[in-house]
Amino acid sequence: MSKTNISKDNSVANMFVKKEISFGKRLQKKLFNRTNINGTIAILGFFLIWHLLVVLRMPFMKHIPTPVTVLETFINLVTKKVYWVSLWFSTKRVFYGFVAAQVLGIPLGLAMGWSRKFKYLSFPVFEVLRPIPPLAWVPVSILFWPTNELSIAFITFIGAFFTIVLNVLRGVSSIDKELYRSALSLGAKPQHIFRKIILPASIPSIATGMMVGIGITWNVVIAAEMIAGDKGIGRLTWEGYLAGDTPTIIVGMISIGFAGWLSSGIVKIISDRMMPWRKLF
Amino acid sequence: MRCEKSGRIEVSNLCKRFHKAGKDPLQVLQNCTLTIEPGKLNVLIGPSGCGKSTLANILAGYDSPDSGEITIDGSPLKGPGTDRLMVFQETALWPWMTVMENVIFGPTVRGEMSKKEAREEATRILELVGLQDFKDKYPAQLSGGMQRRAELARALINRPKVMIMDEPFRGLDDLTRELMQEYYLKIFEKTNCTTLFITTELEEAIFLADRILIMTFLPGRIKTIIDVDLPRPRNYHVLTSKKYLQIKAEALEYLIEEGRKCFGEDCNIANTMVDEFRRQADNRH
Amino acid sequence: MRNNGDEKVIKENTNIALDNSHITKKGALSICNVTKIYDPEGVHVIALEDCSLDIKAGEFVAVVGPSGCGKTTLLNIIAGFDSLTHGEIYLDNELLAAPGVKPKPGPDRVVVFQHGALFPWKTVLDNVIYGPVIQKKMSRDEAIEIARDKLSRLGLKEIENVYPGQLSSGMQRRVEIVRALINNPLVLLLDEPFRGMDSVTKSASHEALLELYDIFHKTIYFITHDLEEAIFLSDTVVVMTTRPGKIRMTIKVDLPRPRDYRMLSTPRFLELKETAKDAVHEEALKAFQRGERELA
Amino acid sequence: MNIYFVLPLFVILSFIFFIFYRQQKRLAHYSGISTLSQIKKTLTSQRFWLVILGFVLTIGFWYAAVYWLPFDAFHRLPGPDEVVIEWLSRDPYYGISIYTKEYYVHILYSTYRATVSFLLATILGVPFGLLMGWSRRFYEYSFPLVEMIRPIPPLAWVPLSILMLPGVEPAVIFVTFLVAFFVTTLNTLLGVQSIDQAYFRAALCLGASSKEILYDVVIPGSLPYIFTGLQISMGAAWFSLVAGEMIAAQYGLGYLIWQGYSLVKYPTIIIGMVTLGFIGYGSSAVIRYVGKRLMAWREQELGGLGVTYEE
Repeated sequence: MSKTNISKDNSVANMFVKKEISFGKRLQKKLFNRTNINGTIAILGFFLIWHLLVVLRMPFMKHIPTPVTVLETFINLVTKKVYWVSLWFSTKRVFYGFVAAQVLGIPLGLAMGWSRKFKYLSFPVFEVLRPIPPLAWVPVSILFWPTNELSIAFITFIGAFFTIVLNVLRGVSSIDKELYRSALSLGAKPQHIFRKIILPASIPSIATGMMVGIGITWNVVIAAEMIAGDKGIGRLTWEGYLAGDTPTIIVGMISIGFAGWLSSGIVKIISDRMMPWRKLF
Repeated sequence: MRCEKSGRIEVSNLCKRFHKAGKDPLQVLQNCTLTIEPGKLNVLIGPSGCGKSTLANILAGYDSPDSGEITIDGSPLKGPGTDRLMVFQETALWPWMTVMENVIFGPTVRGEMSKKEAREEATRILELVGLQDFKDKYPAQLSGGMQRRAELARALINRPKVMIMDEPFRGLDDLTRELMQEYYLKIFEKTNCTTLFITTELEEAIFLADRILIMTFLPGRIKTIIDVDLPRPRNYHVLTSKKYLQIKAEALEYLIEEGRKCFGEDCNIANTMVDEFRRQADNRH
Repeated sequence: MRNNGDEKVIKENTNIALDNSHITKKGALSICNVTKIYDPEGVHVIALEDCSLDIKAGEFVAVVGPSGCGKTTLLNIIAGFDSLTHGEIYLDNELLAAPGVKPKPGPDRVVVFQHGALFPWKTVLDNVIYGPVIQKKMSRDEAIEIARDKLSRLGLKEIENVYPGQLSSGMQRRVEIVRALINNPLVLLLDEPFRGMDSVTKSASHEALLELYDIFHKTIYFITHDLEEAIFLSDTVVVMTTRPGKIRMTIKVDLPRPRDYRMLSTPRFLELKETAKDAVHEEALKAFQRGERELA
Repeated sequence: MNIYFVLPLFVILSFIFFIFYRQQKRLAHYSGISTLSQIKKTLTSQRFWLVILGFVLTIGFWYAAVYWLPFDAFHRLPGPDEVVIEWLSRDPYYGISIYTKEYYVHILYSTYRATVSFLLATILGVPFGLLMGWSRRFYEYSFPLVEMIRPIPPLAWVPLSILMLPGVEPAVIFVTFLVAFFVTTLNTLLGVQSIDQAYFRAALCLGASSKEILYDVVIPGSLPYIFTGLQISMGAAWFSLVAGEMIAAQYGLGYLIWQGYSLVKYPTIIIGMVTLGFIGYGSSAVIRYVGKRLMAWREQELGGLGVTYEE
């Protein structure tokens, strides 16, 4: 049989062999690992191909400017006030619509999840209205609301509202029964169960609803501005199209993308702050 | 920290049927009669899916039986209450509350204790279960064994008459499970709280129990009761004692008989397998 | 092989007997001073340190140890999912694994996984015939015929075109073992297959595994946390220390075969259990205090 | 109340009753009672009447707001009765009803565009997602690119795509395709990543080569996520199709709605919106049905599959 080697040294310290490596080395390892390098190569490659396609006058590309011109337009556009004003208008609209959707949507979702009767009453109607694309509401919203600002904010509201209600409802109904059963047998009254169990348990689903909602609102605000707006980054892009000034269109697109990415980041930070117990996972 | 010596639960011919979507209704419990001795560790064992958890849910008040009466210390049972608290199979700690907040939830929500009093009481209970330096951790940061002990502390602080434990050590690996069993025994021998402990592991049942109730397969009812008079306080050396082996052999006979029924078609598989191989083995030599 | 009636059955047996006898010669595994270090420059976690073990052909070896003691790492190295840092592993005196040499996973070393790995989207029959058909050893019909025969032998005939999702865990494990054995592997690697099962299903699965072992007599490397299960099933029990995993103790189990559950209460069995109990218990305590997590 | 008005109403009501009856029959089968008694049980159940009450309240509020309540904002909107009459009338005042050819032309255009862009997104998106999930190197090159382009709202592409692509039709289809493509790709990628590693190792053990693993493990394993992705991508396709049509197209429901506004044909707006709602719901129901058919091994409900990308 094999030689039995009883381990001689039993000291627990030696068992736990794990070298501490310097912070710099770990950071360096994290930054320059293979994925990041290939990623940057791909992005640089993309811009290079774009440049070549335009320079060589490929089909489809006759109106498209080279990345260099786009950069130039961006630099001088950034200095102009109109750029920041329109960006500010779009953000304002997104902010109002999004916050209104959360303020109305979260309680409605919680109410639907909490009381079965209210769910039977309101969920079917909600399900009928949900498939209607938010932008189909533009004409009705223009008719309904007095000012243009309000009607566009309403469209962004519709965009985020259906998502947050659905996510909260799904979150509340998927809390496993043991969590509120154990509260029940500890003598918790309904209002305790709602405040201390249902609400905190549905925070993760609220976070998901907000993340998805913010993405949709930016999408919707751009289109609404193009169709019916007067100020805003979407309008700026559309006027760039009307004037045939393509670099402005691309600058508009990139700044919308950047604004969308930034607001998702902000929403992510807020939702992580709401769930301290999740972060340490 | 001793629970009152009460907590005698009498259950007489309990029946329960489940209607599952897509399948025909299932008779889970059929005139199941048992008494839970106060101050004792009653262990309920039976093959998986024989209605043990259903019985536990009914005793804890989360589910109502189709027929049959249940009384606790004489008075009929109605709805969940702090006199019967349950520790679940998957941990039911609220993930968004720290261990301390979980434990003080019961007394503070019922208004019996102020926050300060509850904290003191909770610290003492957490010392009993060995989690004193994990007070402000979230459940997700604890290992399986620690989560079970935290849940136990959350129940014990309310001084329940009866503790119902539904296979609490099931998810743990065997070695942590053995250590948790010893740990739980120490806590039981200190609090001496009437307990109904549900398990599928025979060794665990004998090691912990004062009384073992063996349940039949579907429809579930109590088949036999075996009294375990191993000395207290127990440690794992008792696992190789003569008395232990006797009880194990006796219980194994009942369990294997129920197990065969539980398998249904599996059972005749086991039989056909055995004679099939014997035939093969003979003609090979 | 095409004829039917009794004659086929007898021919079938001799065929099984035939390839069985010439198989038992193979499947000897020798593990020499194997060491495994995860992410050497980085966190440098030593999973296995200088493990040596000789498994004879057709021997049933059970490896017991606390979580994170490297028993699964060793299995992954043998099966070819992982590489080793020092030492060598020989399969029938051919080099299987060494620092530079990483073995390719193959049908000669089949693994049965802890939570089962039957393809949920294939029926039981498709799962079982997947191995031979993919390796192009048999045509689909031949494989179906053999699979049906093996499944019917184990009484699993009527669940042939059932999806694994609908089977109990005991049944799933048995189908998975049949799926492994149909490839006539040299070594069968079992990673805690009966963990989490209630004691009744577990004892039935033990019976099934022992009966299969008595017939096919493959070399088996069996991982478990449960010392009693290890002694009851195996010829040799290897106890491993907590991380970094070393072989702490090896026990020969000389209980007669074929074994049945009544042996659990014989004095010889208790004696064997007593010798290993303290070692396993001590290692478990050390791992438990450190909150050891499964590594591999 | 001539025959032309009553007949379609009757057809719609009988269709609703048919679905209700089929659902009751299935429910009855489960609880082992006769269909008739099951229907009686449902009709007397509080839940049924609450649902009816929900719809009655909504339409009632709409009607009251437009005709009686003092909010002048509502007065500009058409009432429910006006819309229904317009929708079912033989020669509709504003030119659009179920009897006019133009109504179906718009529906056909929209459905054609949605289906083309959805199919394109599926044919390109699914393999792209599988490849990203399957080969590490491809993932490293393509994922950063996708993440760079994805935040740009698809509707911002409308002006650029009109310039780049000849004519309006390809522009609208391109924008719709873009939305659906990103959703499908990312959900397929999620599907591949969700497959338990044990299945890959089991296949390796049984001697499968990497190509066989792609067919036998990767595709079937990620199918549930792919179908969730397809459902969402269909919703997203309709979402951006409407905007594209409003901005650039001459035909289609989006154009119909916008034209309804600019030519002050208000009931047509509502008709267009409701039609969009029904077709949108119908198309995702079709995908759900195909999904269930294809994946016989999954009894559980398709929905609720953890994190999904919803655009």
